[in-house]
Amino acid sequence: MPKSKISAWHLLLMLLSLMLLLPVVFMISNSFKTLQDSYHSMLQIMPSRITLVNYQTLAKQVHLLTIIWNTFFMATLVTLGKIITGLLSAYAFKYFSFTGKKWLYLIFVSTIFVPFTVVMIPNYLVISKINLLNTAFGVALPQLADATGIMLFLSAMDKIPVSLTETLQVDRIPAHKALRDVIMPIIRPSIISIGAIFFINSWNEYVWPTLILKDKNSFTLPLALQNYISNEGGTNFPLAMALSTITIMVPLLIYLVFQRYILNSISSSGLK
Amino acid sequence: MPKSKISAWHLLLMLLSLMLLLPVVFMISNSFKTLQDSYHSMLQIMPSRITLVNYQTLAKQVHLLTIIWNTFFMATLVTLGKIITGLLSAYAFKYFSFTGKKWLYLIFVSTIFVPFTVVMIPNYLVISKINLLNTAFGVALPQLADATGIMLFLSAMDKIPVSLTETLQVDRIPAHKALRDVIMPIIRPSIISIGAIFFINSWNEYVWPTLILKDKNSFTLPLALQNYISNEGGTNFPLAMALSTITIMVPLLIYLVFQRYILNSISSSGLK
Amino acid sequence: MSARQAIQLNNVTKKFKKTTVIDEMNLQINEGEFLVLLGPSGCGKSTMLRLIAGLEKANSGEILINGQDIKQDSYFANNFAMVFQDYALYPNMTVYQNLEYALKVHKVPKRERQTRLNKVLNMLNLTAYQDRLPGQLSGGQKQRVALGRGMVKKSNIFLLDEPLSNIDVQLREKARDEIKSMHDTSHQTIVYVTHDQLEAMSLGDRIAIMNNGVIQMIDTPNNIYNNPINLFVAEFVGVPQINTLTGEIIDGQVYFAGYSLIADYSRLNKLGLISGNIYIGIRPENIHVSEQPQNAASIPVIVDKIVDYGRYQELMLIIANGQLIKATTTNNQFVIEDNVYATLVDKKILLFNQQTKQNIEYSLEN
Amino acid sequence: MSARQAIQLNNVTKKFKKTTVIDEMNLQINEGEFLVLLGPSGCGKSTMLRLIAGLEKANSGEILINGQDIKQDSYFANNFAMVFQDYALYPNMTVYQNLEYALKVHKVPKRERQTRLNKVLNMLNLTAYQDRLPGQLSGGQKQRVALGRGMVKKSNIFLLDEPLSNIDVQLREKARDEIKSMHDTSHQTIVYVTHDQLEAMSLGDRIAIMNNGVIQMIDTPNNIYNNPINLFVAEFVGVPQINTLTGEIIDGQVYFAGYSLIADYSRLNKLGLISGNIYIGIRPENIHVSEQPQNAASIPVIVDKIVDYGRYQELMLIIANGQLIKATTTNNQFVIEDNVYATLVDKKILLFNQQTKQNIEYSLEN
Repeated sequence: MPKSKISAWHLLLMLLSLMLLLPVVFMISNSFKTLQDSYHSMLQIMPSRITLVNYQTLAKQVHLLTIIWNTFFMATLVTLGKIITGLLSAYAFKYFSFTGKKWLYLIFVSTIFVPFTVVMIPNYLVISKINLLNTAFGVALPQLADATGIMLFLSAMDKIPVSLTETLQVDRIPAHKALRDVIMPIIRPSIISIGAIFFINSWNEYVWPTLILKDKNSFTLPLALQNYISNEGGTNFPLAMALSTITIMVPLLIYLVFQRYILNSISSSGLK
Repeated sequence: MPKSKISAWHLLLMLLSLMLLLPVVFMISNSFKTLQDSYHSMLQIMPSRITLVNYQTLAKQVHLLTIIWNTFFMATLVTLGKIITGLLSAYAFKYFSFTGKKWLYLIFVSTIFVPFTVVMIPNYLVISKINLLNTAFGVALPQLADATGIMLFLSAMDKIPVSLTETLQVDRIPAHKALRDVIMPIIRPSIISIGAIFFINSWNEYVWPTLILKDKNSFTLPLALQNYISNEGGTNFPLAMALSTITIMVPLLIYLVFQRYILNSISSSGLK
Repeated sequence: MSARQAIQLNNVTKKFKKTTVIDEMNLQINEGEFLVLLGPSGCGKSTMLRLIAGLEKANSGEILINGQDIKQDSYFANNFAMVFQDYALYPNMTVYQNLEYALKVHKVPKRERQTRLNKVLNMLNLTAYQDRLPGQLSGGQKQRVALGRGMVKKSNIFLLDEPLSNIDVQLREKARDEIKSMHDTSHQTIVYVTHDQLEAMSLGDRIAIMNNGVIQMIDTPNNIYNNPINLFVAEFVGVPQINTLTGEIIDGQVYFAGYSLIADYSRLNKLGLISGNIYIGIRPENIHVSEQPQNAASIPVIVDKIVDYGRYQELMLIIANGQLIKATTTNNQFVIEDNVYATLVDKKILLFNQQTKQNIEYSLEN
Repeated sequence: MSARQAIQLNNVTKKFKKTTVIDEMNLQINEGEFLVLLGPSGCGKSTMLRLIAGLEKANSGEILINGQDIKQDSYFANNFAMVFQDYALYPNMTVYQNLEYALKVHKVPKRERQTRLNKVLNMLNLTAYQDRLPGQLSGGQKQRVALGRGMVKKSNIFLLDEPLSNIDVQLREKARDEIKSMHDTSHQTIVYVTHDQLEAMSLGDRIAIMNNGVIQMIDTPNNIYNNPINLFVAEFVGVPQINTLTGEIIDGQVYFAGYSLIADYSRLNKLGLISGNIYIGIRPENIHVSEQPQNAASIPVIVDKIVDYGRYQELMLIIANGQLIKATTTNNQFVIEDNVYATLVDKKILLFNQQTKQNIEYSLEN
C-alpha cells in the first residue's frame, strides 16, 4: 500500500478522535480555571493558573457523597435487574421454541426504536401510581424490560457452539441447570462487559431520573450537574465542569478495569 | 423439555413484552380521547369515545409539515454523515496497520462512555462559535465522530473472510477501489440496517437538538412535542399523545420496511 | 450379536422447508451392531443421526428406540450418547466434571459416580488428565472424553458424527482403533456417520451408503466393495475410483473396444441379454498390465501417466479408441509411452444397466 | 525445467509473539517446478506460503522472487496468483467480473482483457458459467475460477493453500487432475500446501516435508517414501503407517524378536555398528505373510485382526513377545487366530538411530 494513502486514512482517524476527545479535554481543563479565567479564555486548553477552587466550592454546596451513593445505588439496581431479565429472556429466545416466538421477538426489537420522549409520560404515570417516585426502584422498574440488553446477551450466546447445547439436550439437563452450570460460565466475560456497559449508561442517565427523582436528597450526579447548567451554558461554567469531571470518574474507572472484556464484547473481534 | 418449564419462560417473555408495549398502546389510545375523557380514565385502553379532535387541534396550532421536513432533513444529514465517517474509519481500523492504532481505537471506544450531559456544553460552544446554531448542520457536526457507528461497521466487516481481503492485497487493488467495489457491496445489508438505525435514532433525538435549534421554525418533532409536555405530565395530555403518535410513525415505517436487514444486523443471527 | 433391534426407522421423512433431506427411510439397526452411515456431503447422513437423537423432528414416519417411539416422553433419558464432530465438551469443566455432570444432575449417588468414573477414566487412559480443562487437551484426548461421557452414563446407543474429522490425519488410525476397541469390549449399538470410506470399511459391521436422502445399499464392507447394487455405490467406494467403461452386448457377449471380455458363457446366459449398451465397471487393481497379451481379451494400450504412491503405482492407460483407464500395480516396471496390454480380470467385471445404473447381476445372496 | 530459481528463502524466521513458526528456513524453488509443502497441522506450511505471498512479514532473513527481494516496492504486482482454501471469490461479482477485476484495476485495455478472458474461460470450461455468481457454483467450479484468476493475470507463480479441502472427496481426484494439467500446459511455478499425502505424492515434482517450522526432507515422492531421512518422515508418509520396531545390533547383526533380519553382511558392515539399540522401520506391504516360514528370518505370528479395505487387506499380527505389526496383502487367505509366518523384505528394512531418529543409511545419492 503506498505510504501516502495510509496517511490519508490515518489523518481521518486522528481528526475524528480529536473531535471526540476535545470536549472532554476542554471540560477537564476548565474545571481547573477560575470563573474569570474561564470567561476570558474558555477555549484555551492549558489553564493559565490551575486552581482547585471549583472543587472546594462544590464540596461546600452539595452533599457529594450522598449524591455519589445515590448514583451508585441506582446504577447497581438497574444493572442487576437488566442482567437478570436480559439473560433469562435471551436464553428463552435462544433455546426454546414456543408459538409466537417470532412475533414476540419482533415486538422486543421494535421497541428499541420507540423514542423515549414518547413513552416517558405513560411510564411516569405508572411509577407515580405505585408510589415509587423519588426511589431508585422507580428509576429501575421500567428499564427491566430492555430489548437492547436482550439482544446483547443473544449475540453473546450465539458464540456458543450448537453442539454444546445439543449435548445438554441429549443428556436431558434441565434448562435452569444448563443456564447456571454451562451457559453462564461460558459467557461470563460477556456478562461482565454487558454489565459494565449497563452500569455506565445508567450512571450517566439523565432524562428519566429527572422525572422520577424530584427530591434533592435522591439526586444522582447528572441531575446535580443540571442545577449548574442553564440552557445557555451555565451560570458558573467552571463549577459545572468540575462536577462533570467528577461524574465521568467512575465510568472511566470501570472502563479501564473491564476494558479487556468491554472491547472484546462490543466489537467482538474488532481489530487484530 | 417438560411443558411446565417452557410455560414459565414463556410467561416471563410475555410479561416483559407487555411492559415494553403498554406505554405505546396507552399513548395511541389517549391520542384518540378528549381532554376530559383522558383526565377521567387515563389508564383505560379503549377510549369510551374515539375522537380526532386532538389531531385537528395540532394541525391548527403547529406547522406540522415544516416540522416533519425539519426532522427528516436533520435525520438524513446525520445518517449520511455518520455512514460516511463510520464506514471510512472502520475500514481504516480494519485493514490498515499504522502506529498508535490500538491507542486510537481505545480512545474511540472510551468516548462511548462519556455522558452526553458532560460534553454537550463544550460542543454547544463550538457550534455557536462557528455560527451553526439553528441549523441541521449544527446538529449533525459533532455526531460525525461517532464511536458506536464505527463499531457497528467494524463488526459488519468482521464477517468478511480474511482470504477475500488478502486476495485484494495479492492482486494489488488500491484501498479505495477495494472498499467501493468489494467491501461495500458485500456489507450492503449491514449498511442499510445501520443507516436505518442511525436515521431512527436521529429522528427521535431530543436533548442535543434542544440546545441547537432554538428557533421555532427549525424545530423537529421531539422538540415540538416537548412544548406540550411539562414535567408533571402535560397541560393538554391527549394533544401530546397525538403528536407522539405522529412522531413514531416514520420510525415504525422504516423499521417495517427494513425489518429483515435490521433484525439480521442487530442480533446478527439471533434466533433460528 | 442378538437379533433384537435397537433402532428402527419406519417411513421416516424429513424436510427442511421444501427440500426433502430424508425420503421415506426404513432402517433396522440391531442391538450391538456397528453401523456406518457413509455418503457424500449433503446426502442426509447427519440429519438421520440427529433424527435418531431426537435433535430434529421427523415430518412423518416413526422412530423406535428399543421398540419405543421417541416421541413418547417416557423415553429413557440415559439411552444415548452422542459424540459431535467438535466433541462439545463443557469448556468450563475439567475432564472429571465433564464426565460427572450428567450423572450429578440425574442424581446418581456420589459413591456410584466415583466408581463409574474411575473405571472409565482408567479404561480410556484419562486418569492423568482428569483435572485438565478441555482447552488443554489434544483432539484425540477430547474424543476419548466425549466417548467416556457416554460410557459413564452406561449408554447402550452411541451416535457418532464424524468424530475423527478434527483429529490430525496421522493420529486418526489410533483414534479409530480406540472406538473399535470400545465397541469390541462393551458391544454398544453404534451409529457412525462419516464421509471417509476407509473409516467406514475398517469400522462398520454394516455400511449404509446414502445419497439424496435415500439409502442406496446397506451391507457388509466386503459386499459393498465387491457386489455393489448400482453404479453410484461402485463409484463412491474405492480409491482410485472404479473404471466405468461403455460396452456393448452383441449376440449375448460383452464387447469393449472390440474385445469380447467375459469368457464364461453361463454367466452371460443367465442374464438373458442379447444386445444393447451397458456400463462395464472394473476396479483398477483388477486390470493386469503386461508386456505380452495374457489372453484373447487383452487390450493393447499405451502408458500415458504413472503416479507412484509408494505402496502402489497408478498407471493411466490409453486405449486405441482414446478412452482412458486406470490400473494399479504394486511393482510397476513400465515407463511412459510403453506399448503394453491390459487384461481385465474376468470374474471381477461388473455390468450396469445404462438407464437404471443398476448392477445387472446384483443379488442379495451373493 | 530450467535451473533458474523462481523463489528463494534465505534464513527466514517467522515468530508469532514468542512462538517460532518458521525457523531459519532455507529453500530454493526452481522456475516451473511443482513443489508441495506437506506436514501436520501447525507445522508452519501455510505460514510459509503466506510469507512468500507477502501476506506475512518475516522477522529475519530474506525472500527473493525471481531474484528480487519482496520487501522492495518495485516488486512486480502481477507475479502471483494465490488460491485460498475457500477460493476467496468476490461474492458480488460474476465469474467473468471476478476474472476481469484485477486486470481492469491495473488498466489492461478492454480488448486485451476480452482476449485473455475468453481463452482462459475456454481452457477451464467455464464459458457456460461466466455470468453466474460464485454462490451458484460448485466447489470444483469455484476452484477453477480461482485458478483462472491467476491465469488471466499471466501469473508465473501460483501459491495454492489446500485448494482441494473444500471439495467433496469423490470429486477431488478430478480437481487434482485439473491442477496437474494446468501445470503440464503452462509450466508455472507452483507452491502447493496440503496435509494430504496422496495429493502430495501425485502432484509434486518435489515434496518438502515440514515439522515444527523446519523442513525435514525435500525430495521426489519416490525418495521420500523409500529413502526417508528420519523416522518422522517415514511415519508421516504411507498409509497404513510404517511399522516401527525396537531392534538390537549384536555383533554387527540386526536382531528383532530373536531373529537376525538382514542377511546382506556388506550392508551392515558399511554402517560400522557393532552393538546397541535401533529402530527398525518396515512398511506393511513389505511384510510377507505365509503359512510356512520363507527363510531363517521368518517370524512366527498370530493373526489378531483383519480389516478388508476391498482393494487390499490389513492384517494385525502379534509376535510372541507381544508386539503388534501390521501387514497388507491383496489376496488374504488367512483368518483370525491363524498361526502364520511374517517375513520382512530384507532390502526394504530401514534402520533408525534411537537417539537422533535419523535413518542410519540415508544418503543423498540413493
